[in-house]
Amino acid sequence: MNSQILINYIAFPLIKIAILLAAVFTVVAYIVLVERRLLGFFQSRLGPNRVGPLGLIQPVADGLKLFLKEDLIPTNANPFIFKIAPIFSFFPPFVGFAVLTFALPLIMPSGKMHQFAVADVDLGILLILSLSSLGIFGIILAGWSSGSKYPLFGSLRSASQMLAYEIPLTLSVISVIMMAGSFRLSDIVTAQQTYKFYFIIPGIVAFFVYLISVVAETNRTPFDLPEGESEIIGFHTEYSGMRFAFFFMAEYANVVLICMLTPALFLGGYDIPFLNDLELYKTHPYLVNVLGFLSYAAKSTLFAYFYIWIRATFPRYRYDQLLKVGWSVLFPISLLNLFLVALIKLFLMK
Amino acid sequence: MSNINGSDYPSFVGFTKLDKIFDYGRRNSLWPMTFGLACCAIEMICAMCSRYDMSRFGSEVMRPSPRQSDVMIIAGTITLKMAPVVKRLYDQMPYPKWVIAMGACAIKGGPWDDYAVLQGAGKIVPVDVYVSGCPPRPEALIYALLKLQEKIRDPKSAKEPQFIGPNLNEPTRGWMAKGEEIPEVVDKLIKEGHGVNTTQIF
Amino acid sequence: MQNEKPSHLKELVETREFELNMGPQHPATHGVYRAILTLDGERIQKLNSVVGYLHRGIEKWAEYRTWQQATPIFDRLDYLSAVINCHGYVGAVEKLLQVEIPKKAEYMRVICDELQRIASHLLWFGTHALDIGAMSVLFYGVREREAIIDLFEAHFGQRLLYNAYPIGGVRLDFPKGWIQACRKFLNTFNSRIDEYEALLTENRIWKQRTIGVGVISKEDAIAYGLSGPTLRGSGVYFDVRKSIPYSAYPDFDFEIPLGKNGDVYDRYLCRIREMRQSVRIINQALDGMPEGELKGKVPKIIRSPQGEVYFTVEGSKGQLGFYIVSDGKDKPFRVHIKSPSFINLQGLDVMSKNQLIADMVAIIGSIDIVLGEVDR
Amino acid sequence: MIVFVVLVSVLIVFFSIMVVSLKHPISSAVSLLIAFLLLAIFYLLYGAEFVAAVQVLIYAGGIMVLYLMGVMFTDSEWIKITRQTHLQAWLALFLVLVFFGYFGHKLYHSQYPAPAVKRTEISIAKKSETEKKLPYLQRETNPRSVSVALFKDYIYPFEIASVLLTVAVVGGVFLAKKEV
Amino acid sequence: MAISYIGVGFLLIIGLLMVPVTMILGKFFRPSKFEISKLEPYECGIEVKDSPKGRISVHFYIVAVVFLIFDVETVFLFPWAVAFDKLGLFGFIEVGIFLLLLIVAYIYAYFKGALRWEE
Repeated sequence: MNSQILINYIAFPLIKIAILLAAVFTVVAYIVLVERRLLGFFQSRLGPNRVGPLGLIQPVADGLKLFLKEDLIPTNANPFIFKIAPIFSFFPPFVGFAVLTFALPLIMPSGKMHQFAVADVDLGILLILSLSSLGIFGIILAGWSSGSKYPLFGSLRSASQMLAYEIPLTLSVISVIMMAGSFRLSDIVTAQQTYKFYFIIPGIVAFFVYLISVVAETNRTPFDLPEGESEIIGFHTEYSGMRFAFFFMAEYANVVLICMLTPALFLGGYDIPFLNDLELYKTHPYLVNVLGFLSYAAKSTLFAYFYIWIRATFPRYRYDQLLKVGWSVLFPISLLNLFLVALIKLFLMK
Repeated sequence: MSNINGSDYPSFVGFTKLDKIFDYGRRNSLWPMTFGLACCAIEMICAMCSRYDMSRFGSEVMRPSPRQSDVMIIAGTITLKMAPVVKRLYDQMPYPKWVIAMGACAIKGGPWDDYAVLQGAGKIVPVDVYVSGCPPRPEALIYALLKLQEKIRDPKSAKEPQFIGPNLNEPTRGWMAKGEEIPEVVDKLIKEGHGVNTTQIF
Repeated sequence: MQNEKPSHLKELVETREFELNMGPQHPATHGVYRAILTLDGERIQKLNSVVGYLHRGIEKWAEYRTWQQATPIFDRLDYLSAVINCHGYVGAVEKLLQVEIPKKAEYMRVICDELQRIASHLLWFGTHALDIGAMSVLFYGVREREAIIDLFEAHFGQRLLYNAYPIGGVRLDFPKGWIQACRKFLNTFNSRIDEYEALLTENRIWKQRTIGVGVISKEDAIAYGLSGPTLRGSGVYFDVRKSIPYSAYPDFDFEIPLGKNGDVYDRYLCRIREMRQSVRIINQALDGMPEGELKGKVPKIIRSPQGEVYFTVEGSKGQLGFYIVSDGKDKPFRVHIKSPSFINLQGLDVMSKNQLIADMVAIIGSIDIVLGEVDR
Repeated sequence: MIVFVVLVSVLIVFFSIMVVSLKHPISSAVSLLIAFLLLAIFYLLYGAEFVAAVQVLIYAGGIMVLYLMGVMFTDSEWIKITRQTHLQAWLALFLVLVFFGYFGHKLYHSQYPAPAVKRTEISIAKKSETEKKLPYLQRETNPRSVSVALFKDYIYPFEIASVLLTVAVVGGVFLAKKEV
Repeated sequence: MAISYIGVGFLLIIGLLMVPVTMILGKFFRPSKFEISKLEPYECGIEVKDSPKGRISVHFYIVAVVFLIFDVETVFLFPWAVAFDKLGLFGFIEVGIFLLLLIVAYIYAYFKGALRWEE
């Protein structure tokens, strides 16, 4: 009995976490490389390709270098806050990965079911939302504790930006929750599989609001003001070495998290397009698992590409314009859309 | 093991393999600081851009902040007014750090043997690689980057700089150039905090 | 202690004016320019330009060299348009010596000048867009610039600083096949500009960032002595090529693009259209290229007559003037340069009044300063 | 389970004490933030998942941002001088003891787990159309039960909350705008 | 069930410990050399004269206040959305009234200029 608890509640989660973390770190490291190479192709050049075959060891070299770089704490800084600020930026996206479900449950030969998730909990998407609202502290504290002008400005702008876009983001996610009736990500996907249409169709407005808001939330072009390198040099100006790397990793971990969340919310997650998954699952469970995982990965990659694509294309918004877009365009639209989706759900989606 | 920064980072006697791995990381991820002084900056931009593409060697991540950069490419003339700024920026970079002096002006003042120009970057910061030319071609800069990588891999392979340079075996704050005095005027400027000595127009 | 609080609190809550320093090492100041911004909240109240971080004593340098020896140093003025700088100085000396320049040499000079103008505008275009956040544009701009630099390298033998013209004409004829290569480049270039315009000109974000930003009125622009695209962006018809014609420019048919509002967007459009006009000029010059001598009659050792001379050319940044005083020796007595960047920089304070800090970057980019020319 | 509860409680108390005892306002704010997060974990341990998420969203993600900005907004030097006087400290201690005694008394006489409160029984009564279709909806989850309680049993408080929020927006904006 | 969050808990602990552990580990490998000039705050290579603290525009604060209130509002919408099928039309009307009042507040804040940077 006791050993059963140990296996079920300690060993299994830990194994899952180990696999997840290995995967996440690899993906986060390589999305940086993919971004650099893709940007290279967009800009008619090659991008990093000399370190290892196709430049594949580049992220390792970068990580190693940053790890071995001296760690500076400026004299003006508040050392304690300066040191803990990266923690607040770093852990929210990583914990967020826990609730992602990657495929339909795996049926063991013994008949037991195993979720493809570290913890597929009832809170699901709400957990990710509430954790991502913590990411702002890393930025505010980093900016304040650096004791320098540029980081302070950068952090405050970033804070206001994240506040402005958090509400449209939440509202558009609420419309998805409404359609599914659950916070749980696997339930949201199941709902899409049962209804046989993806939530992007009734929630097309919500989808676009969501897409714009997450780009702003993750501080990427065209909303990359906090690190608008050419204006105010960014909230992590004073950070060096590994501490800076944590901010860097947090940004890309957020991107990866969003890239994996978006398909689950709007594009049916691990649902295989043009196939009736739930029927097929009864006969060929393993096949559906594998294909579902691949389709999820493909959809996520699509969004990752989208992210990089817009980075190569757009200029940057100005601070006040950005707030204006957030508060006076996206907020009303997402609110009205919520009513619209409620009506659709009430009368059309039985 | 004496490395380019002297005793600045710990080396592991007996763990030479580890050192080699570390150096691999260091040399393949040299992030330059966004820092152009004069004409050579244009050729530096060209080296970063489409045709020459320094990013192939993992060096396109231009960091505006000295805190996150590894190599300072001094591209252009250092005037006496700019010298304290260059020095301060160099100081603010964390170890290990490297300097490439690009172009004739950064090597020995270039054509400017006059009252306004510092005669070579080596007088204020320890330079690792000198790139000659006025301005050097982008290929030359990329070659310099490769030379720097070589130097990080095997410090002994690098020749002592041909031009005046700092003593690489001593821990340095950049001032102790071999057989060279600190230019008095720059020293005075920095000591008095006259990096901010300004000529305001309008 | 208790009764002190209110006044203390009031002082704390008020947003005080304070100073923010930009540069000399700042990615958006295009070199070693430094601006001290006095801010009220996020709005700029006053802008103090601090220059001199690249003061190398070019004018003094020239006084210590003979007339011919001094030519290469002016390349380092505005290192993005070395050919035009050289033309300015050489033109001034020629005016002083009253040398007759062969028609062919003039045509060749016009071709190189205009190519250089395109090259300079291309780099401006890239860095300006990069400042506003569109990073890819820089790479496209530089790609085209490389093509021009190839042409220059074939002709002059250098990539950036060419020491382009000797006093009295040009050094060499265009190499074999150069003209065809140039035509080929011009043909592709027009369509490339369309591509760039597709990226930015109608882009909503770009328009929001630039329209109505950094406005300088017609009157102010004239009063501050601005020139070049910065002036023409405000709608003032002044271009040295038309107003004070020099070299072979009267032979060609081209237009001077003008802006309306004098904001960043207008200056951007002016430069883009100017590139198209330059293509037009080069095409005409290539078509009507006369045959003849390359160099006028200039003695090996120049001893100029006593006197003074002022000669201006239209540089890529604006009106570039050379004022030379000669005391009859083999060296100039005084060379003074009226550099467009330095004077255009004066308009910056007016343009940035009451603008946001983020706009600063766009405005600095739009007046296209080159610090080598500002500080000399 | 009980070990975790005790551990988290002790940590909450510790960080709460840090909030009032640390000298630097930002350090206190960070302690408060950590205390809030621990409180969320505390809720989670008792199965109040939704409240835990709300705790993080509102208190940590919203109110703390406001706090931090407020601290950054004023000079921290000034705050250091005007610390509480002794009289206030004694008063606070007295009140703490009173409350502690009251809650201790209540706690002592309470029973755990708490007896179920009678709710409007609609969830069991009839299954909605969607519920038949989507099997997972039949599972009783904490957020759904909170929802039914909020929207069926506590309609008036809920509607009054909206009035309160409106007043808060108007008041906040009005005051802030008046200052400038 | 609290026990189902055990995976989240583990990941949280790992996430929190990652930064300090890496920093402590790195201490053995990275160089560290004390130089006064190195630790000066960065200001584009110029000496810093004044401190930036206490010089923040009031506007950031107003935005935060408005955000907080709308954040509370969205929190009320979560339970509504998740049990929408149960609450049905009744819940829809209920929330409609709730949101209507907040839209009034939003319009007030908007026209008062709290959400615009331009003053």
